[in-house]
Amino acid sequence: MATTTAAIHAPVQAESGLWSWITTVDHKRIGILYGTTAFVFFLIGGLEATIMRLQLMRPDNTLVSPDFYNELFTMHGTTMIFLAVMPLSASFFNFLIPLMIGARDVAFPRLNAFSYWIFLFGAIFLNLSFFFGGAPDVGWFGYSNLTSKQFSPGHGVDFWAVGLQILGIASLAAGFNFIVTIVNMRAPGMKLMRMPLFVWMTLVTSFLIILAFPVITVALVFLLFDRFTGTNFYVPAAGADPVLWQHLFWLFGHPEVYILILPAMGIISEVLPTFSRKPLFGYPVVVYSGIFIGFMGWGVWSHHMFAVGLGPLADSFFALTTMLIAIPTGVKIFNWLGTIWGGRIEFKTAMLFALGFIAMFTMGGLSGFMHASPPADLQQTDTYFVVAHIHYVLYGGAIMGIFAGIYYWFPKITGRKLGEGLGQLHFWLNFVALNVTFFPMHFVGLLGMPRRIYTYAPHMGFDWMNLLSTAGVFGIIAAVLVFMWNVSRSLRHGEVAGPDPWGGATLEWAIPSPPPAHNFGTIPTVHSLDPLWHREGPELVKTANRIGGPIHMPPGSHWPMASALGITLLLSGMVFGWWLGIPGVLITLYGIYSWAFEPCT
Amino acid sequence: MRFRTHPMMFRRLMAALLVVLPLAFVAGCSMQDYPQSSLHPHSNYAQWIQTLLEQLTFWVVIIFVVVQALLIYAAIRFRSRPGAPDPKPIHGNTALEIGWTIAPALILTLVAVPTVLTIFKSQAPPPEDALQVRVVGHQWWWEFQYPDLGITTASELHVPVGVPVNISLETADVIHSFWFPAMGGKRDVIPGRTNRLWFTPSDIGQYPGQCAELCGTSHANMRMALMVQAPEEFQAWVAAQQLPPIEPEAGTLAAQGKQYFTQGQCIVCHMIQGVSAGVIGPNLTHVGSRTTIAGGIFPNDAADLGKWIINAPARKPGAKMLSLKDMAMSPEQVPAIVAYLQSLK
Amino acid sequence: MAVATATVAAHEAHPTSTGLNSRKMLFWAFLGSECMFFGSLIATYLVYRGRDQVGPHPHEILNIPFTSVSAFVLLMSSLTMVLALAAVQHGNVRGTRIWLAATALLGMTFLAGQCYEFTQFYFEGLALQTNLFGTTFFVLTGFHGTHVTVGVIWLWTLFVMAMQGRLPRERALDVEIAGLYWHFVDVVWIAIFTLVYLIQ
Amino acid sequence: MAEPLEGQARPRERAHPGAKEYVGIAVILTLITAVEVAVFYIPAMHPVLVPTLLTLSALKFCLVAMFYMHLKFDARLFSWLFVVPMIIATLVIIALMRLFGH
Ligand code: HEA
Ligand code: HEA
Ligand code: HEC
Ligand code: CUA
Ligand SMILES: [Cu+2]
Repeated sequence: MATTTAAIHAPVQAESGLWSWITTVDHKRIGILYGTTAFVFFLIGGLEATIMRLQLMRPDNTLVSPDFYNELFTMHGTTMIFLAVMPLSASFFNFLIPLMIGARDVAFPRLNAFSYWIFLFGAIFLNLSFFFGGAPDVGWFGYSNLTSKQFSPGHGVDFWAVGLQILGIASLAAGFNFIVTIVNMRAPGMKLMRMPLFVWMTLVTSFLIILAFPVITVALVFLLFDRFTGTNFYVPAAGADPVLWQHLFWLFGHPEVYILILPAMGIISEVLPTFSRKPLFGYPVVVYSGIFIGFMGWGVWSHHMFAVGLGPLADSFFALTTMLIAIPTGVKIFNWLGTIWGGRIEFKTAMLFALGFIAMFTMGGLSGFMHASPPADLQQTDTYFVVAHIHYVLYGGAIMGIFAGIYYWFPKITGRKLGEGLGQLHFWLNFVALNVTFFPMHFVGLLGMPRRIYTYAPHMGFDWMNLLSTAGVFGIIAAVLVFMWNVSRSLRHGEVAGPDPWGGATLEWAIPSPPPAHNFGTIPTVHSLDPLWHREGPELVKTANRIGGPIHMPPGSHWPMASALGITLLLSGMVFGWWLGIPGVLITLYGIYSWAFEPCT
Repeated sequence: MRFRTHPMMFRRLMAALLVVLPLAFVAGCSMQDYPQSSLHPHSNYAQWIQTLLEQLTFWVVIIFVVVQALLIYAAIRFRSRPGAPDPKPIHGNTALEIGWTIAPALILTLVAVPTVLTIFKSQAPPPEDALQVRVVGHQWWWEFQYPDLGITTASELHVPVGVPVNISLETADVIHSFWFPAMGGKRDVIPGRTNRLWFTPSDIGQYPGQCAELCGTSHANMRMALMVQAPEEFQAWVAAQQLPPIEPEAGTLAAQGKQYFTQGQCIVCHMIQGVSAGVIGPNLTHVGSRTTIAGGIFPNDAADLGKWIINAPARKPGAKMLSLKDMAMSPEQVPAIVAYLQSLK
Repeated sequence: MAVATATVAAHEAHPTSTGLNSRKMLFWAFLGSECMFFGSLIATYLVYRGRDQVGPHPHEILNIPFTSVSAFVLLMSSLTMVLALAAVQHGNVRGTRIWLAATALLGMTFLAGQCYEFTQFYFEGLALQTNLFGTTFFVLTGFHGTHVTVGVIWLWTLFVMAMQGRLPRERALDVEIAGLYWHFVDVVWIAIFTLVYLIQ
Repeated sequence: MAEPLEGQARPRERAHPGAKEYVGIAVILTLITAVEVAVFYIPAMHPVLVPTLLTLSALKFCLVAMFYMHLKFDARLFSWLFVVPMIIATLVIIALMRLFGH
């Protein structure tokens, strides 16, 4: 391998054109790819939700067939979790982590590109099921033995299991990459306890990813073996216990919900200080509670299984561990309140979403706390009360946090601000509509409406509350449309932002918007948690923008994309036919070897 | 387009959420309007849960109000005003941190203790004198057996008031979940396992219930009813169920129906004591005594029974009963079969 | 994940915040992740132990002497692996080649043993579908075998590089990381051998 | 590509042991394996079979991880990256076995 590297002299000119996007290894571009793709899937997941709500608008409705309804909520849950919220978070990781820690890129840029492509292919594969004999219809946690060949003879479950495996590869690759990036690529002086909170939450999330995904991988491998080779992992007749699936799934599933929320918590921990003009209150405590939540998340999984009948001892154990998580989460909430307390709060859209997050997430967290008490949960589980809980934490929490992040960092990404007026409209529409949609679900659940039913009888008293929920969705749609309009308008006509439109404290605000390909002209040295708010600030900005010497950036590569394609073909052969495996294997091997031996500096 | 955000909007909204909605809700809330409500306990078990839920709700509402109040207060009080000085960069406060760790921990204890007590109380072994019921979940209907009484029925569970009922739960296919909200929490029905649940109904009445775990196409149509009866009434019901099926008088439409029934394929799946021995579908020995059929989704009248027999899967998606056409029977036979089934009181 | 490790990151040449090599760090994180992977497989095996409805049962079929030998072979391949690493670190080209080949060959011996074991079991009436023991046993040990296979391919790749003179002392890390993988696979077998074979 | 020399790249790592130590460890590992198999065949040991085997194999595990994988000599961070998941995995295995009544 050549020892002389062609030193590219900065500023590096960004290339353009489709091929440059396919071969890009620039974390910022990959972040944008992640974000736009995930947003499309958010719309698809929302469309599925809208159809469900229309079906539930009134009793005995016949808009969709029961089987299609089952496909809708399965794909809605799977899409929102794996194809919308996780990749939206990944988009923030990608765009921001190197900027926030003062790096030129992530530790493994091509692995990063690989993550994106395999996510994209996996997502497309999963959704192809709609056109090839029916989407999965067993719920997003696909309890066995309903998923067995006997009870789900079609290909839906195969699409689901293989699709999740492919997506798992993407998440794992990203998880490893961000762990190493954060631990190893920090600018000089950026000690762990000087990392922005978002970086910390990314680190915790990445650890959760690399430890939780192997478990579901194994659970899905069992399922695929059962379905394709006739093994007995979940076959009761052979003495197996289908509850094993539940344990393995929730062993993954509960850490997964923290994978969904911690990034959003990280985002608002950046937004709140900026718009309160005050540093984050109790930074170390917020960091530790985040770590503690991540760790505790491993000891609570059976709270999803209280109805299984695990016995009073196990129920009590998991109830107590679950309740315990309320403490570190509460600590975060109170520290956020401490942050705005005594501040000078500017109600920019990003800040509204961050405040809305606190309000709505608390709501969702408290209904979660009610679930944590097994006797109470036995009335609530598998009813709309759970649906209310998950949407307050996921929509009111994760999605609102992500919107806060979009408004906050849009100027950094595009160089222009999002329109503030439309933003405020977006927020209020969204805030009201989400409560109209999801608040009644608490009651309709307590009043006895189970989840995952495509219809209900007229005399049950569920009618008007369901109608209200359905009406609320149109508010959400309106809000999302306002947002989309805002984005498309602001991309062209938005106010030019400059490097630091909000007076942020962290490194990404030291450099131009959008940042140059190499991010920092010279990697600055950091002396504090919020460097731009300190006396070092102006000096640091100067350093960050001064080109100190030759900069070399890794060249683009199409091998990550090729490898991702190969792996997807290989695995999708399980559904489409073994012959697909042949090009799959060939492309994969060729891609990986070419990638491994490709000179990259 | 510019929108001025007034903090008042926020406050009013929260006030509306907090007070108006729940109040409106409680006002209009009664068992009649919400027959499947989990907030109207009619058994000891449901009552224990209700008590616990009230404590939980109490604390949760307090925490909710405190957090939202602090949030709204801070948002208003500390909004940026022209000329306001730069805020002091406070980095934290140890006393506060300890305080807001301990306060939730205390509340947590106050909730955890009754939680654990209720877990053990409600999962204790049932009283000796309990009525034994064996429940079997099927895609998509419930089978009820009284092993000590020799009764098998479907979709409607009869129990006497004030007597503990000990239910053992099994499934013939996939996981279901057994749930009568008025009687208490649900319990999953899992292949290869026998689950248990017991409660003592405290009030006479009819309570709807429903399968609560996704179990395939007609999960939504897997309903059932609990008939809590006065002891005499229950005894009468038992006595009637224990009788052999009524033999239709020769020459009647019902007798004709019986002939169709036994000559057709119905007997492959359905049991009528002394007549047929199928076990795939519900036991029809006393089907005429039920108020509903097919997982409680249709009234048990001649019209619905007829439509059901003609094409069950068309009436209930996925139903694992053949349509008349697939059984090579003709619609002309239906009125007779219906008459026969209705005669099986 | 071999992909990741074979990748030479653009920034590797730069000093890192911890002074630790990024690839090696990624690899340790990967092994952490693998712990959860094999942990789930082993948990399943243990949870299902003794629940079979039909035979054959473990004690009727497991061949302890045979597997002791193959476990020993794998253990020794760990020794040859570190010797290969020591060789490459000292710039000992011949040693590198010899020990890499030895490790790969020992690995292949282990795999051959596993193939033999599997076919033997099959003829004695234990297939993947026979009972829970067959199901969990074959999938657990099969996944371990797959890992060994990947390791063998990796080792031969390094061997070819060594033969071509493309594995100088400066690339000792490539061997070290392959070694980490190899030892991990060995360590997993230590656990499997004890939990599956010896503690029946 | 110029990889920094070993020593420079890893300021916090002590030098790895050499071939002699490696062979020494291998001898110990062999002995432990022999003892394990022996224990398995000695009927008198059966009451303590499980704890003995678990201890011995844990010992082997540690020896390989510490010496062959150099955890004893490399940076602490690597040990954490490996040991914490190990612990979680072990706890999960134990918890699942308890939950399934073993
Ligand atoms: C973003 C995702 C997310 C988050 C963060 C949470 C957070 C929590 N969840 Fe939730 N949960 C889900 C997503 C999430 N959940 C999903 C998707 C499901 C359903 C899956 C399915 O079935 O499809 C689910 C289901 C679920 C169940 C199972 C319900 C059932 O099916 O029967 C339970 C039971 O215990 C539970 C509990 C909790 C608890 C205790 C928390 C805690 O972490 C919350 C902690 C927060 C607070 C409590 C509020 C703030 C705290 C204070 C202000 C301090 C003071 C408070 C107290 C002392 C109480 N959740
Ligand atoms: C992050 C996760 C997430 C998010 C954001 C949402 C968002 C929404 N969810 Fe989702 N939901 C889940 C995760 C999520 N959900 C999960 C995990 C389940 C359980 C699944 C299961 O049981 O297996 C579930 C289940 C679930 C149910 C229960 C189904 C059932 O049990 O029968 C319902 C019912 O109302 C529902 C509704 C909604 C609605 C109305 C939204 C809305 O907020 C959606 C808002 C978005 C839009 C409406 C899109 C906006 C724009 C347009 C549509 C414009 C169109 C334009 C173009 C296409 C160009 N969800
Ligand atoms: C292939 C099996 C099968 C055959 C043949 C069959 N049934 Fe059924 N039957 C079922 C099943 C299964 C159900 C329960 C369906 C459900 O509720 O989902 C059922 C339900 C019923 C019910 C409702 C019972 C209740 O209490 O809910 C009636 C009445 C009935 N069948 C009558 C008949 C008659 C009459 C025939 C013959 C003409 C017949 N069945 C043939 C399987 C069968
Ligand atoms: Cu049975 Cu749902
Ligand atoms: Cu959970």
